[in-house]
Amino acid sequence: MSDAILDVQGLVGGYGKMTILNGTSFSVPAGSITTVIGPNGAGKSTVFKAIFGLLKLREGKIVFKGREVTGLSQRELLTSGICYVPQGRNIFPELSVRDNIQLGAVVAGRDIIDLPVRIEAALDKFPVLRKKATQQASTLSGGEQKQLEIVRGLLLNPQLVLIDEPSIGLSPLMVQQTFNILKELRDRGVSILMIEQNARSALEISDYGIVLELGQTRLVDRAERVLNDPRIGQLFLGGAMTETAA
Amino acid sequence: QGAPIKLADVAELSGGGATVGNNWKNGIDLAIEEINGKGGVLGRKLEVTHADSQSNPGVARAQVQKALDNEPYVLLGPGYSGSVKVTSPLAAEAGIAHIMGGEAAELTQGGNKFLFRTSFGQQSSMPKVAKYINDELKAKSVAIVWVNNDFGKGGRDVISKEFAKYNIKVTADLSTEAGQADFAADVSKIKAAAPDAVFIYLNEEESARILKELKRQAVAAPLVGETTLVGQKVVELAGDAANGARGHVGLTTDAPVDLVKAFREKFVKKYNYVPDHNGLKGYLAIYMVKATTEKMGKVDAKKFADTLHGLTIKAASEPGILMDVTFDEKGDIDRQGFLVEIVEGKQVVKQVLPKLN
Amino acid sequence: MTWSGKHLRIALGVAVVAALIIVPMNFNRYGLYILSQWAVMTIAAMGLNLTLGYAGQVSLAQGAFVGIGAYAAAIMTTQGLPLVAALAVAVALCFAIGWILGYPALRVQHHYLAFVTLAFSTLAFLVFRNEDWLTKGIYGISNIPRPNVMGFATNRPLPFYYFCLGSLGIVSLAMWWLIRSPWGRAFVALRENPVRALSLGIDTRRYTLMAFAIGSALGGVAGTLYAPLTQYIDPVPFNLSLSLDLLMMVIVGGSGFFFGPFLGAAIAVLLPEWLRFTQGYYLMLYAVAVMLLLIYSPTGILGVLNRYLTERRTKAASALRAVAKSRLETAP
Amino acid sequence: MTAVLEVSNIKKSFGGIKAVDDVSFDVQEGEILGLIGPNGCGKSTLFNCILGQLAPTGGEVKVDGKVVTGLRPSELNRLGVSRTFQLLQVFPKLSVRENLILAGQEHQGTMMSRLLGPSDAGLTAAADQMIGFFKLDHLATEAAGGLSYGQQKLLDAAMAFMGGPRLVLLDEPAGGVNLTMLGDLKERLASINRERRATFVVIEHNMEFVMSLCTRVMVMAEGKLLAMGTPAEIRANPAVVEAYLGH
Amino acid sequence: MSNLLDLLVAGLATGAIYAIVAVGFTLLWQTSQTINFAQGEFVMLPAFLMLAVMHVGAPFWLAIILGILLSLLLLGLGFKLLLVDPMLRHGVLPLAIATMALAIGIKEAVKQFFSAEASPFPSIVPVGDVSVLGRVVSLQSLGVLALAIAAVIGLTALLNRTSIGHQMQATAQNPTVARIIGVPVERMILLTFLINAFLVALASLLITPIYLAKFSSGEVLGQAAFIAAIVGGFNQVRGAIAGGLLIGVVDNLAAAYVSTQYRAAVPLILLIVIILFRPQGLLGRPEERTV
Ligand SMILES: Nc1ncnc2c1ncn2[C@@H]1O[C@H](COP(=O)(O)OP(=O)(O)OP(=O)(O)O)[C@@H](O)[C@H]1O
Ligand SMILES: Nc1ncnc2c1ncn2[C@@H]1O[C@H](COP(=O)(O)OP(=O)(O)OP(=O)(O)O)[C@@H](O)[C@H]1O
Ligand SMILES: [Mg+2]
Ligand SMILES: [Mg+2]
Repeated sequence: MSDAILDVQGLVGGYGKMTILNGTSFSVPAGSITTVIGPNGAGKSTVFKAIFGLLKLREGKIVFKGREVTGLSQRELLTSGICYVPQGRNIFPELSVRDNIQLGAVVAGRDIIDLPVRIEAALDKFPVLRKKATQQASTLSGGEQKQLEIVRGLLLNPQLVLIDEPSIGLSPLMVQQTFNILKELRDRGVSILMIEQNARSALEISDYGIVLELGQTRLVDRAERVLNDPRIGQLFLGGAMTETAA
Repeated sequence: QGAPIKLADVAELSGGGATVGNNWKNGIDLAIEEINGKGGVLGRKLEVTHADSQSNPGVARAQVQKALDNEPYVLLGPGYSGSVKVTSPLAAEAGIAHIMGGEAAELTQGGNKFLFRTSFGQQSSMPKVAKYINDELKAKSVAIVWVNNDFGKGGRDVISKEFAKYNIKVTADLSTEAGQADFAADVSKIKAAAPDAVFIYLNEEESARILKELKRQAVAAPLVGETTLVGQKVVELAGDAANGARGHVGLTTDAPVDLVKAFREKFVKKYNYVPDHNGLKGYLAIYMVKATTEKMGKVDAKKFADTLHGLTIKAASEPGILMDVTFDEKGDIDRQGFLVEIVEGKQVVKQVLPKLN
Repeated sequence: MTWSGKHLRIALGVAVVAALIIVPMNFNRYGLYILSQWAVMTIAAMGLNLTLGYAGQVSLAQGAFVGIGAYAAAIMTTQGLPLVAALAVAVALCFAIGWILGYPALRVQHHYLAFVTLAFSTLAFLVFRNEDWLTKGIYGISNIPRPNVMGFATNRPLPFYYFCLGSLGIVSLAMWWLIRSPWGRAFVALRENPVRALSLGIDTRRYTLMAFAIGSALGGVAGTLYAPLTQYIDPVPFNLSLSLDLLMMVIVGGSGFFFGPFLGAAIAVLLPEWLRFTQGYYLMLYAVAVMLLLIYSPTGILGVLNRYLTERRTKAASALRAVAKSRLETAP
Repeated sequence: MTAVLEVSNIKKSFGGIKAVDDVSFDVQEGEILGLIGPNGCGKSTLFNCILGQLAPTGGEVKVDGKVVTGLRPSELNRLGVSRTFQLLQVFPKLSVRENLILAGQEHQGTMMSRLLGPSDAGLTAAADQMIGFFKLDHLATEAAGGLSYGQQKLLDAAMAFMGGPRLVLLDEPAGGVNLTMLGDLKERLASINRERRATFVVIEHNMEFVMSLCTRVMVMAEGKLLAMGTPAEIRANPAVVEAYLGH
Repeated sequence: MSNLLDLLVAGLATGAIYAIVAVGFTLLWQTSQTINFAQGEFVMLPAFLMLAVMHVGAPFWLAIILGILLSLLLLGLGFKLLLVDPMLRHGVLPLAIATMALAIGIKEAVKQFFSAEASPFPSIVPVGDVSVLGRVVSLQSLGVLALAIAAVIGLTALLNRTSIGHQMQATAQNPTVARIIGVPVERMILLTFLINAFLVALASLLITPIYLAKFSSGEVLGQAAFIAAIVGGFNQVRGAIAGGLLIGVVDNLAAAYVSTQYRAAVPLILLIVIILFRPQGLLGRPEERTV
């Protein structure tokens, strides 16, 4: 196991008085894809929000590249190399598709000289978006909006990508495409922390798997071991899905 | 040295009538300061509470009720005729004299024995204006521009009847809004009607604006109005567009009377601006209280109204009243009036309309 | 809600009602007038709270409906007709006009709807002012009689206050029933997510119109009480600023909360009176107070309370989670 | 067998874009029809046109042989047609239980009886049963807006069943739902389908789900109908593999 | 005919005034979803600030500069920090109500600390008339119109063409997401309020010589701006110009050809028709798709 790029230690926090995270701890090895799985409402998205400073923590700390980043602003986190693609619908509905994408590079501002080139490259991977570049973002279909978010999120040169259920709403082809992009990123040394309910395909491309339940880490292991763990399969991966169908 | 004499004032301190109410209030405060400075009335100081009616009759009623619950000597205000109408029955019921600023004709025609004006009602000022338009200007047709509130509408209704008596035709009858800024459409209507004279009955600021617009559209007919058309305030705001405007003035700080001039100086010194006629009304209200009380020789709220009816107060003996004045049985006022014209930014008195008796 | 909590609430309710009945007995005329005004404004604000707070339809016309009710009462009772007849006419009229005013809401929302209702409000004011033959125009209608209720004259301030309070009581009960009924839930659905509501068989069109019509009718009820309260009406009090005041009452009290209008109206009617001792500064202070209140709790006074209650509920939910968690941990 | 839903020549364009381009198909009573296709091919738009949420540019929709084009979504719903949404659509400030009661109440009694009757329209028991099934018990009194993504998705699906519909159009019900829960969901759909002869049309990108649940699958591409057949046929169709499934 | 032209030009002059107040109004909406019911008072106040500075003996030019700075401080920074920040997250209405209270507060403060009287205000545009379409128009009106147009062009360019503008829009449409992608949300909102404060200060400078400095003059302006913004299309800055001019013209024509008594209602009713047929306003964008 290589050095951890992100270290999450004993997070406790939640919404209002409600505690969702009960001492969540794990670490993300540098240059890997790590996938978090768990039942609905386990607190997966909440962990991501906590890492990205969107949730006030009561306890615990977050260490990125050896430096504590707990409580930093989103802007600071972005400049230090973390990017975050949240779950759900996160676009600017009244702006055009292209403007939405360009906003992804706000932090870098004029530092990125090759921004147009990068946008073009991203649009090559998601050709639908190129076709609709001037359309208002709200008119995109659900899956197209998700693609837009992914492109926007990856526009900078992040060292760590937090990506929350990218496959929701994407067609199988696009899921493959997205996972390929993530693999490419990993191969370039970028670390990826991903949440997925589409757990089988996700774990297949992952190096590590984390199982989260009731706000606690239940298991951290190499991805294939998680995938093949019979109890995990029973509890979180729907058992043998195809068999129950008759 | 007895306990202070309590007066209660309810006025339009905020809302649409704020300018009216604040002038009234300042006039009152000035007079009280003067009187108390000289030892008060019958050796007792005057004390006033001001309450805000928010220019809303409902609130005025509540405030008057509150004021009356404290059993004041005399009730002062409000200035809006509508508010006076709601509140005067309360004062009458409590048997308290009620000195107010409203000018609507009907206020004193309901037989209320406790209500008193501080200025001419429209029923006495408008006939003078109509007479002037007929006799001096020999107009056969007029345009009327009025502000659509109880003040403007009241004046317009009275003068329309007067015009009818003289067989003067009203060729344009234009209602405008309080606070209106753009008079282009109104003036172009006046132009189209081509009247022999224009009667303007608006508040000071709107008067200034319409005068500017009349000048811009080069309306040549003589412009006639009331205090609110020819006051110093209008001249200040309208500049040379005010030249040539004429009007009847019952109560004005520009009156060629030394006492009035002195009042104006005192007021400007204290408040830093030239008051309109409402400032005078408030000031006079307090001196009415003083003169009446001194006439009675005691502070007697029950007898106050009776005493003021039919009373004549001479400026010679009570300088604060500024000009000789007589109150009739209805609570209406009789006093000298003026016909003035603005000439090169100055009010010039063309005619003095003497007191009737 | 626990057993004791429920009883506590009932006890509190009874205490407040008793206080509203007993305490004012030795109030002077002014105090009674202000309290009556509070009751009347609460009714009007309750109507707006239904339209805006529950159903989410912005309306800047509630003041106009109060005006329509007031004129109906003034015109009819000065002609010698009883106030109940005026009430019936006012409610019917406001309901019908409110229903019609609801139609634009089917096409436009938010600020556009605000504009349409604002325009209506202006128009109503101009009709009150300009149609002399009906409303006596700017001079207003005076000598409006106060009603006899079941043989009791309400000319004196105290009986009239009880009359207003009783009306408020009846309206509150009806409103409480309405809000708790499936209709109330449908109104909230309209506010929260009209698209989803529509796909669940909720006839958003009919409920929108209903929300407008019922809310406006309550404005009419308030108006029929307002006229005999002041005994004189002219158009000025029913201009746009009354609508804005009512809006302020709803928001400051807590929009979408049953008791919001009671508190909002109390703030709007009573607070300025309490501040009167500061003379010229009272409106300024009132404005500052309203701003501070909203800064402290943007969801209105009841929003604070609600926050507190939600916290208690989440504590209970946390407990449930903890149980689930311990079950999981002891599981084989 | 009778056709519950007949869609003929439905078209919908936005400006110049033909989002749905002349699509026709029938759904038989008791059938579970899958609807798949690449992102942006017009699936959701087709649903919206069928349900009256959007006015189609052309074409006709029949439910139980009766023309319903031009009806409003609420009217359709009361004919027994309900739906779920792709993007989260719940009533965020209402509790989970209230959400469900709301979903069923317009199917109980009349306007008047709903005003005068009990405040829950007699649905608390039914709502709690639904809550139990979707394993949302500990969330019953919580505001729906505070639920996690998957939980809201489940709530949305639960709402579609509260009125006892005959035909349900589900737009990506599985997105974000945990696999174990998804297995349950599938069983539930299958059992409702069996017991009440309710008919489903399901948009979904989860192939395991679609292929194991549906009796027939329809594929759209660029607004047009590309293929229709049994799951096995679709899986083997090269055009579908090319446009949608990938290798 | 010449009468009609007269009215048209007069309407445009008044409309330009409404437009200039409406511009800032739509800007606040577009970039922070703020409905500022105190916008009229915002235009009224700077003139008084300048008068106050002149009162202590400063020359006019210094008063202008100080007045603008004070506006930036009070109506920009102060407004944003004290009122908008705590409420922005809680939807449109609480903030709208708070601005209503603010309007009362400003009015009362001016009345209390300055005067309830109207006072004249010096004009920075030379007093004089020019002839437009054969009718006399004051240079002041032209100045107002010029500023309104300049403001709209400038703001539209800023919002649609620059990164800052996009960030402002992003902030308004979804502040949480904007934050996530690193938009300095606070700074964007502040910038918006500063721009608005600057605009109202300029507007005040140009309008007050026409409207006179008076505590209540914001009432008419604020309402007209609100209406102009809606008619023009709330989500487009350039809509404010169209809306403002239209209101000015329709108002004059209504007064001349329909009824002065119903003057205030005629344009509103006409505009309702526009709204019902074009719910997004004249130049507005249609609202986004909902499902
Ligand atoms: N905004 C919120 N307010 C209150 N509670 C919330 C909020 N968001 C989430 N929760 C609660 O926190 C818990 C964890 O939510 P979270 O979104 O982290 O789940 P998750 O693991 O991401 O689930 P999913 O797989 O469905 O996305 C849930 O039980 C949910 O009810
Ligand atoms: N209001 C609109 N204006 C313009 N184009 C629109 C509008 N609504 C939808 N579209 C376009 O119509 C097409 C179909 O969209 P739709 O949402 O039906 O796709 P979908 O098949 O459901 O895709 P997904 O699988 O991503 O949900 C898309 O290309 C979308 O951009
Ligand atoms: Mg999640
Ligand atoms: Mg879709």
